[in-house]
Amino acid sequence: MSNFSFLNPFGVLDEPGTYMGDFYSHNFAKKAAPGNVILNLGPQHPSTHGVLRVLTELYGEFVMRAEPVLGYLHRSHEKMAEHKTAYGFLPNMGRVDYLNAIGWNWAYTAACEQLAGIVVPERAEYLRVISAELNRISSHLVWWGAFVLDLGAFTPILYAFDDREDLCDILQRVTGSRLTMNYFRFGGVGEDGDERFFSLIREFIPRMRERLKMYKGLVTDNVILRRRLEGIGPMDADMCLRYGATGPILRAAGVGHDVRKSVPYGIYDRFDFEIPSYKDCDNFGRYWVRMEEIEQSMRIVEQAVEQIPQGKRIMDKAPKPAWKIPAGESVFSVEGARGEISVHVISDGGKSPYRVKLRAPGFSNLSLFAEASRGTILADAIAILGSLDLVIPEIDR
Amino acid sequence: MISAIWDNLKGLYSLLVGMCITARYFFAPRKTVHYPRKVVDPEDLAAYRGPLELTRGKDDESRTRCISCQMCAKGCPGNCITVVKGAEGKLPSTWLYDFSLCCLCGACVEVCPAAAIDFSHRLYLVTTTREELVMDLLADLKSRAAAGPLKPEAGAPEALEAGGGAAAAAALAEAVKSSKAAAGAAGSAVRKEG
Amino acid sequence: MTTTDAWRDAFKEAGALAVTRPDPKKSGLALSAHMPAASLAPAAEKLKAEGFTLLFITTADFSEGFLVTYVFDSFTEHRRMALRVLVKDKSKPELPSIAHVYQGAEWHERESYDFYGVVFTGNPNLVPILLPGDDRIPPPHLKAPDAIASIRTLGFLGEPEWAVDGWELAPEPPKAAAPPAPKAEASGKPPEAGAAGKAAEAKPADGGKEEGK
Amino acid sequence: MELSNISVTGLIVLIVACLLVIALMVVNAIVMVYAERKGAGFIQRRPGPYEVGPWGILQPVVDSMKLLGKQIFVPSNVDFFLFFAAPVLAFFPVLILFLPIPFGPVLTALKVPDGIVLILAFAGFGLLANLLAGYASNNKYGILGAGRAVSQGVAYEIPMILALLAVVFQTGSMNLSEIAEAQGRWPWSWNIACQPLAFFIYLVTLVAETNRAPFDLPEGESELTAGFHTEYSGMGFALFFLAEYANMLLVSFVCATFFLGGYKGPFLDGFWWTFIKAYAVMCFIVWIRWTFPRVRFDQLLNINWKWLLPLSILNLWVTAVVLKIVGP
Repeated sequence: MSNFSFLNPFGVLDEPGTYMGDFYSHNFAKKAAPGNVILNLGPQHPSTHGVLRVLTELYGEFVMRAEPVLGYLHRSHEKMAEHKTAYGFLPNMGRVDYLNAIGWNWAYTAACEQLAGIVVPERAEYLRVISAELNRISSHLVWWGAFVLDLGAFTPILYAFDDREDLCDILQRVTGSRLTMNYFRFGGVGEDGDERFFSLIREFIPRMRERLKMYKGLVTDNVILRRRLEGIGPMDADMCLRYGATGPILRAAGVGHDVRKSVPYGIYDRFDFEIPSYKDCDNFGRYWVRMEEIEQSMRIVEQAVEQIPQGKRIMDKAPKPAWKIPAGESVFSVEGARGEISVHVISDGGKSPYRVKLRAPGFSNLSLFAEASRGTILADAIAILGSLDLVIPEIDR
Repeated sequence: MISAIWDNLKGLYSLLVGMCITARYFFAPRKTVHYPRKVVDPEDLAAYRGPLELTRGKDDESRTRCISCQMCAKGCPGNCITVVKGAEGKLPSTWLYDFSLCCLCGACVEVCPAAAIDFSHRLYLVTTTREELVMDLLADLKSRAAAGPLKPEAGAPEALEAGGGAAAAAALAEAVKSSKAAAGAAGSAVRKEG
Repeated sequence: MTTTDAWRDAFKEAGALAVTRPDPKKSGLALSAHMPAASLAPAAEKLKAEGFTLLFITTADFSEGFLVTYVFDSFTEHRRMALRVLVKDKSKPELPSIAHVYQGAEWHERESYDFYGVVFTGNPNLVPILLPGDDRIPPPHLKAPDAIASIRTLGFLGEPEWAVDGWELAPEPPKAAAPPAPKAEASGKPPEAGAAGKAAEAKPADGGKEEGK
Repeated sequence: MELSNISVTGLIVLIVACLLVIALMVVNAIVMVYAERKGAGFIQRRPGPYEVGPWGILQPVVDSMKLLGKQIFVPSNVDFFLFFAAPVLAFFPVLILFLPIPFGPVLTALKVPDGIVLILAFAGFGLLANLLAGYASNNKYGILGAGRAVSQGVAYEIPMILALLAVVFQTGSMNLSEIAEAQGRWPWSWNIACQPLAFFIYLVTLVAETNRAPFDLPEGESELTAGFHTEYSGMGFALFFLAEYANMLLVSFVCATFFLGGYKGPFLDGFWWTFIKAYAVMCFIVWIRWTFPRVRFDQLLNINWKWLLPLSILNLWVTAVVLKIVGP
């Protein structure tokens, strides 16, 4: 009994080496080889972007086995959908993935509109494309800052948030909020963009292009970063296929799949933009693909701001808050910042939808981390985790 | 071997480029807005969604346009609004709004047939207890109407805080209880009570 | 397998019970095949060979049983197809796992195990994923007894293009095909009885705890 | 002040020198904490500490008081003696290292004939302290951090010694005062002019020796939460913090003395030149920290064993050959 008894309540910690841990560590430790250290990159670890817990079995510095443990941020949006009206569930969409709220707004409203056969007026379609692409840029900026912070550089995240503030000001003018945006309505959008909204965008894009050159000089061409990223965490097309990983991870594996191009929803077929894909599928590929996507999104926003017609922001006689989704089933998927966001709605025509399934890209992207990080060094495992662009609320839903 | 040395030299050059960039930003002006000393300029606040407020009446500034049709109370996902129909005409007797449950989605603003509700631009609302977040918007409308005609919002703290303090909060608490019993709103209110 | 018809015949050989072709405009699905539990894995292998990936697995609680839907999509030529399996026995739901074909399916199956209690035999690590592992709570996503609807009355599966005779999920006869006014007013208000559902035995329903989840 | 015939007055001077050096270390820590946070702020376009005192001057003072007030939390199953010995061992040995440094022509605490050997010998203590801290705090991150600290410290010690040796070859004596004396007034007559490669090698090793970014793997925040000092709070953490800045100050002074001409300056000699040069090197280290990402651990060792070591041996060899042919 150590003499500092107040430090050892209930005598639980007497014999050194008793393995504490909870259900998941014991379940994980059953299959651990003797002599390996079970390390909890715990829910409150600085580099897990929120409340993600990864159980790793370390042999020295090498990660032999890793298993993410989820559920610390599970708010059960799908159960809430069954008790709210279709209209009342819209604010939830902004909170499933607060970095790319517009992508989720689009998936849910479009799933219900597709079921009801609602046609969205022209100007609303343009406003949807503009807000979605601006939201994608701001999501990639946050990812870029946090990813480089994981690799040890403290300054770039401040520069990224510097630019993201302008984006938040622009989007706040139409959506009313900076993070958990609730902008889409059934049949259109909630607010029309006034003149200052478009002038802010026209000012933002050239300034952002200048900043991208600076990012390239400061980080992309930096030799330390290149050595930390190239050739690490290979995820080829077959692995993406087996795990259902989509978005920048799939495009970095050489498959140029993008929902905006393969299934042009909304009016994406009117804009010309390329889908960047990288040949060798390592961390640097995912980094490069996302930086190119910022460039492509800016091209889309430029064309959309030029071509936007005058007109109504929402269809006339648009559904009211008490609107009921017609009976039936519908699946709609949208290209979010992290991958393919799909919403599967089954409705019985009642006040609330019967069952809503939210398919989060992060959920499938994270599932391949166990295989991708086997045998890597701890620092590389953290780099791979960062390159997957994880947002934990979206994974736990 | 030569290529390895050449790569390292190019690497060192990229390090120097990185350092010049940070040096340039070292001398660049700062971007932080010091909250107590500088205030966000009202031009950007036009689209800011603060807590709800009742819009002023056309003819009589302190009369609300609300016709207590309960559309907002039914449409609100967070069940924040409790409206009780008053005696004379369609005017509501009590109009309570629980800002602690509100998610600022704007469903009430859009669905109101009489355009009686709108978002205030109060950026600097601070309360210490949850009860203070339950606001009686009728009283708020009267205090604002009394404070004078609509002037461009400077984003400065609104009259409500000035009149805040424990007394007003206690008054509000009774109003909540009495109106809740009277309204007997649909089950959603019961859930809020539980 | 370039056309949807080719896939329909492929699923027919793989032992499908019925193949329906919902209206892609409204449902976003090109093809929906109803499979018996046993022929799930061979169909999955056939899909994987053709370069299809598993987007997600979703389960829904109906009066006939749990309808488990596997949605597949291909990255090269876009064709979103759904495999559906009906688990009739709600007290002990059981399905073979396809985690050996699609490793990504392991997590989706564990999620259905969390929310509906469907046990996927063969899943390498069948422990709850989103809900706490140690104190198992009754599956929270089961519908309240008075809110359950039936697949046949909803009729959202659409007319089967080809079906084994006696397939029980065919929509009701035409006169009732148009979904009648929803029979019991689907209780919009949160069910007092809590979502313990039939699966768990008649336990005093703790409505409040479910709601606070 | 010769070491051999130390007299009573010599002893008093030595004690006064020690007190001055302790004061210097504490004041320097406060100044450097403020300079680093302001520098980091300005690089990241934010003002840095601002609220406490005019322009945030009192921020470091308030910080140290906060750290003093914090509860010292001791995790379970910890080896108490080692746990509390580690911070003390990290901070106090650095005091001895400041004695041989020639701040000014007369302002030298102890003219130790082989000053550089004394400095390099005691530099190992900081390394030992990191190992003890990580090992004694019964924390998996601590053990990983300690392992990294030892291999990094040992690895980067050798190129540092060889780089300084090249300068010692050139000036012929190991006494820091004579090395400073041997350099001229103008920058082209300093050792940096005739030993640029040694200066570059020494610069890299001094960043690695004091565990500063981009080589701060022992306390790599994003991987090991805080490396070897994860379990320290309050005074323990404050001592590690002070030790880091004391080590930085020390290696900057050694760099100023060896390569930048000690107290010799273009106009009039004096101790202020040493301080100016030392703080210039310190600002450079701070500047590096806020620009580069962290190096991976095996790359860190590769840089040392495959590049710095051969280069320093080559540099030593070339210096020896040149001195043989040309003479001192």
